Amino acid sequence: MIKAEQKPVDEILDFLKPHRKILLAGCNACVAVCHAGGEKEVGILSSALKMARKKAGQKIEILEDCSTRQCEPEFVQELKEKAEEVEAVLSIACGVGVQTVARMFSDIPVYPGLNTTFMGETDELGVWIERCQACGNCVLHVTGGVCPVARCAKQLLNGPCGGSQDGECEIGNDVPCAWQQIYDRLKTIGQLHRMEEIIPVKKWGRESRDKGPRTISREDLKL
Amino acid sequence: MRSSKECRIAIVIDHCEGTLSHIFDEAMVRYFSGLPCVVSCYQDDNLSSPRRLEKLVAKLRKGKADRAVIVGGSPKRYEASFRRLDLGTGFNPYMFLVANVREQAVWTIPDVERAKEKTKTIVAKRIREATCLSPIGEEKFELSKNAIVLGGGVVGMRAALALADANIQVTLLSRAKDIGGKAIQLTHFYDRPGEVSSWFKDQVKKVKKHPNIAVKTSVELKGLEGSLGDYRVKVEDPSGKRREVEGSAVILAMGNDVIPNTEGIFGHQRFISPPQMEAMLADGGKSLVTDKERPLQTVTFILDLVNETIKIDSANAIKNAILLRENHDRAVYVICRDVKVSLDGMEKQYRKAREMGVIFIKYDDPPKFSLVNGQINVEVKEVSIQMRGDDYSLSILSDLVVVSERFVPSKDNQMLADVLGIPLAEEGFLMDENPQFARVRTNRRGVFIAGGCRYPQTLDESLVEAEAAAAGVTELLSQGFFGYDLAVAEIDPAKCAACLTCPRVCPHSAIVVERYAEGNVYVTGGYEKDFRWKAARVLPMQCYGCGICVSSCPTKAITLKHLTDDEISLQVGV
Amino acid sequence: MIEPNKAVTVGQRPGVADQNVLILGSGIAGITTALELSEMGISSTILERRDRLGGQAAVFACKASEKCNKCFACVVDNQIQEVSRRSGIRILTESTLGKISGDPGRFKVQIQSGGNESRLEASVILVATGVDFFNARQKPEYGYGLFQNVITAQDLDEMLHAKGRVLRPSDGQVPSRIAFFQCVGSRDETIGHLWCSKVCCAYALRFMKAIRHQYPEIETSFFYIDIQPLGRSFESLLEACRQDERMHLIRSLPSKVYGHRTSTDLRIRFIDPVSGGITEEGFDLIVLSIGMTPREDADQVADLLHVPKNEEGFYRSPPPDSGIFVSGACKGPRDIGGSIIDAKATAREIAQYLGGV
Amino acid sequence: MVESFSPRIVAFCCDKSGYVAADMVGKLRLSLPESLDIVRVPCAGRIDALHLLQALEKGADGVLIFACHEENCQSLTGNIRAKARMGYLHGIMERIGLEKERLDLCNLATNNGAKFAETVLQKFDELKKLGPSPVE
Repeated sequence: MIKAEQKPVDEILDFLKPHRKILLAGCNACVAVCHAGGEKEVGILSSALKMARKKAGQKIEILEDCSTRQCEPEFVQELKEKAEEVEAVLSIACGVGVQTVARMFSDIPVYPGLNTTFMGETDELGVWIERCQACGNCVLHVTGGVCPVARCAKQLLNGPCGGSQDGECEIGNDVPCAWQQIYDRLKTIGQLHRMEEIIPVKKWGRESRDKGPRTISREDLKL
Repeated sequence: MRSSKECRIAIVIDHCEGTLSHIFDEAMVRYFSGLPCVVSCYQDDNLSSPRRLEKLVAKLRKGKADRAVIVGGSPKRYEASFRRLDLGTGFNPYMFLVANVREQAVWTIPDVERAKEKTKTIVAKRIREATCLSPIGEEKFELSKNAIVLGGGVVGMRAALALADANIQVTLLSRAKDIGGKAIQLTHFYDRPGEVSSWFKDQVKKVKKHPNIAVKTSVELKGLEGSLGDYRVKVEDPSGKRREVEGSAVILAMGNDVIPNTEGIFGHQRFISPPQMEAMLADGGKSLVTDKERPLQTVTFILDLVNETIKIDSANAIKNAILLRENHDRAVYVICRDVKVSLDGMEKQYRKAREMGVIFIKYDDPPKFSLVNGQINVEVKEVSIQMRGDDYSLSILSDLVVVSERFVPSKDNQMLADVLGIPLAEEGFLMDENPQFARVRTNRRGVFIAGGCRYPQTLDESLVEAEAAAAGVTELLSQGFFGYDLAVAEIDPAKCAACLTCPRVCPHSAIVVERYAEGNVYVTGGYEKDFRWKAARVLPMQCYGCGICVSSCPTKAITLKHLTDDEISLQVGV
Repeated sequence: MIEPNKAVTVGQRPGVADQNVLILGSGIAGITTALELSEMGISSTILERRDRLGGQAAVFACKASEKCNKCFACVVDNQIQEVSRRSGIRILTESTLGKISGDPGRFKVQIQSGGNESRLEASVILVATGVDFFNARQKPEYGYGLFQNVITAQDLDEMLHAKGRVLRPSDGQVPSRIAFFQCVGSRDETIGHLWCSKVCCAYALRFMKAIRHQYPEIETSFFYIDIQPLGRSFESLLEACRQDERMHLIRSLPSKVYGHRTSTDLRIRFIDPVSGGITEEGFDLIVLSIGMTPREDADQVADLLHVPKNEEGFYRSPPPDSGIFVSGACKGPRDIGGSIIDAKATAREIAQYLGGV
Repeated sequence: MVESFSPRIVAFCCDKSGYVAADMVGKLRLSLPESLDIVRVPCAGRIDALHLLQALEKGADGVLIFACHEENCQSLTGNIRAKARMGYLHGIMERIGLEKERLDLCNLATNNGAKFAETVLQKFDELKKLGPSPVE
């Protein structure tokens, strides 16, 4: 799922400076699961902001809410009443949520409280690792279910670089070489021949952003 | 939080045997009575006595109040008695709050007037908090009187016998082909002269014959799941067939493994392990003369190279050294870092050994070994005769050197720790020695540990552990049911994001994530049609009410019933 | 807020309801047995000669440093609180045992409490009378009772328990150099104590670790014959002590302490294991790790109840059909944790004897 | 003003250690500041980051957590979690310009009454020097 981290409080304080009453909106989906933007974090951030502003002698009133999913307009609509009361919204959803809120409440400023970081997997409680970059052209069937785009520091598509040593990436930090992992995995599942398949240069065309934001359109669901 | 209008609070003033009477003067009582929602005020001299409390409850039941705030000493004084109130007819014990004014005001604030002021603040706060209270019920479920003992060694056998004698059906699982374990190789105890193998044989026979014990040997442990009253151990027999064994509680007594020291020179045939020594002495010493070219004249025991803090080796070495001197007239050296005599009667054995001519040598630096004309030369610096800068060391030409085996955790420990959520200590033995669990209990209710899988100890110590673990199981099962109140964590499945935080943080393995259907009804099986979402659920019989899950939940889906966030907020507030 | 989720004891089970276990001694072994029995629905009466519960260990202080050092002193504290609140456990303090008649399973016991005499019936008598600590005055060369700054480990424990500080008795200042003497009253033929008290090494090392943590500037020395391990956590404890540069483990027992009654400067004489020569060193606090000895009145109790004794004078378990059980350190020196599991094991044996389980 | 300033301390006490130690302070007849508020929690792990912040927000000049010693927690990790949460909050406090000293943790056992009193009094003096909480 989407993983995010909270922005440093002082950074948030900085862009909230002009406002005296805001809505702090969390999201109970992905960012709640990674302990960055759920109901609990709304409370903590709200408390911290209030204290900081009190200390600065410029009190702030904060309404709190937490959506089921901030990327759904219907759920964001539920915030409407509170949004009408405030000068600005601080959203601690992922970047998608922030933009949904911004689109829905077009007449007030909306600020992000999180840095949306990546799509990843839970390694253990409190540790998340990037696994997918949403490149739009999946090659996992060739690479044994290990993504070289997300996991290789150089995003190499056809085998490791010269820096791979003893299964470790040359960047250090105990980062495993993605291509070593691909090799090991293919060997285990008996598909080592896949290594010989050439993955063509990625078409950074339709999948890429040069045609504007990517959209997925499912005709059967659209009616 | 209820609106305060609905609450009717009774103030109960406990004078704590007259010690607080100077605080509770008329003005104070008037102040209490005037606090919001207070409908009645009672006074007593010693509420900690269960009988007084019963009387109070009778009064409260007749009165108008639906909750009570006791003003007096520490809540610890009263709560045990609350717990024994008859819940059916009385006041729910969770409708009481205690304002601890004795310890927190009267005793810690020397000035009486100031103490009175503090008393007022504390009580006022408690009254506000009392508006949040709600009754909490209790549940019980039947426990069948059966238990599983893992490990067929001497510790497992003792635990099984103790349970079986208490009329608990025991399934004893052993990895080995037969029960008995490692200790059965012993022929002597240091403090019990003569043959002990007959004692062992007797134990084995008892276990096998006991009608309440079912012994299953040659089984490989494959898993363990469940909770108190319903533990299931998965085992595999040599043919690869898997089966499940059920029990209300489990005792882990798999013992420890040993690794003989055979590296380098220790691989030489003149180095033997303590069990080999034991076996040599078992046959009356016949094998002590197997080497035709050179009779075994000098035997040296080397201790503390491994397992420095385990005293089994030391005890065995002293015991066997005495036997070697006494019955076989061999020259015996015991080379160790410290002579371990912290066993009953061992100091006398140590003395006896020295009187018989066993030579004890203590070292700081480990001895060196070399092969000289087929003998082992043990070179060691004795601590009491070494001089600064002097390289003086002793050379002991030995025909036989007994080196300790390394005691290591059983190979099953890791797997059991994983599946049960029991912590492993650094070296890999089960469960850190946490004083809260007093050695044999674990953080998982109904699971006990004893013997070498916890830590290798002497036989006597391990047997006491076995009995203590058996006592724990007997206690749990003796009533035939497990009763508990529901003052535990509770999860609102509709708010649960199934983020798996709570099952990961729960120290008592009391949270599961399972399917639930609409209307906050958990569905545990056979539900397929309207399957919606998974949500976490607390198993109340496993929960200790610590609240770690509550404070970890990112969506605030968990409530600790006996201490809600509201109550904490009110306590924190001015 | 009430402590949740303890098994709710609902009444007593038939068969054992009228059984009463008389427990002699309210030390950790006695109260743990009482608690365990109460969990199994068996009521008990605890007889204690002092005016407080908990025996020797009740005044022990917590010996944690940066983490818990597993001294189990807090457990004693908890158990005392627990036992005094439990129904089904009668506690008679300042009481002693009088005459005993009757048969196993139905003892008639006379009890003196203050000036009063009372009688009670007991199905089982549990002897959990514990031990005495060695009287350090019997080793005059160490100057206990003569020099103010020579104290026993128990004195130090009480000080730490009540005040939370380690202070020199002579002037109330924090000492700078502390020596621990091991085996005072143990492993000592001159006084006929040929046994190891088992717990003192771990006890003193934990103490030193706690003190070093609280007062990083204090230098400590530990004089010993052999280091005796104690249980599971000992390995890491010993390793941590060896790593500590200001904690000196010296394999030598001092022969004598020199000093003046109130002086803070005490000199001790010992054989330096490194040089091999006789050395003197100065300390301003000397702590004697006194061993355990059978209780002064051990013989009386043994005669009264026909409890067998071992060579050292500690009790051995009587035959199971005698209705008399023995638990805890009166069977021989043991630590708090050891006494607790021993008490649990004994409670089970008693329950089995009573046939109620 | 500073002379008469009596810092308000909220002490979160684990029921297994801190609360009993606080009781022992009374039994030893040691004195504690009147402005000390004791909040009893079943385990230090119950203490939410939110509770700690709320205490500061509601006007506490200092917040203390009394937890069991490490490796002596009935819930194994409750005390460690409390410590970790405190660390997390220290980070936030630093960012918003609140002195770290206002939030502290002390490990103790049931029989550490003297240590409890000493810790509270030490914190009391420290907060006195630090002055009233700027967010009050």
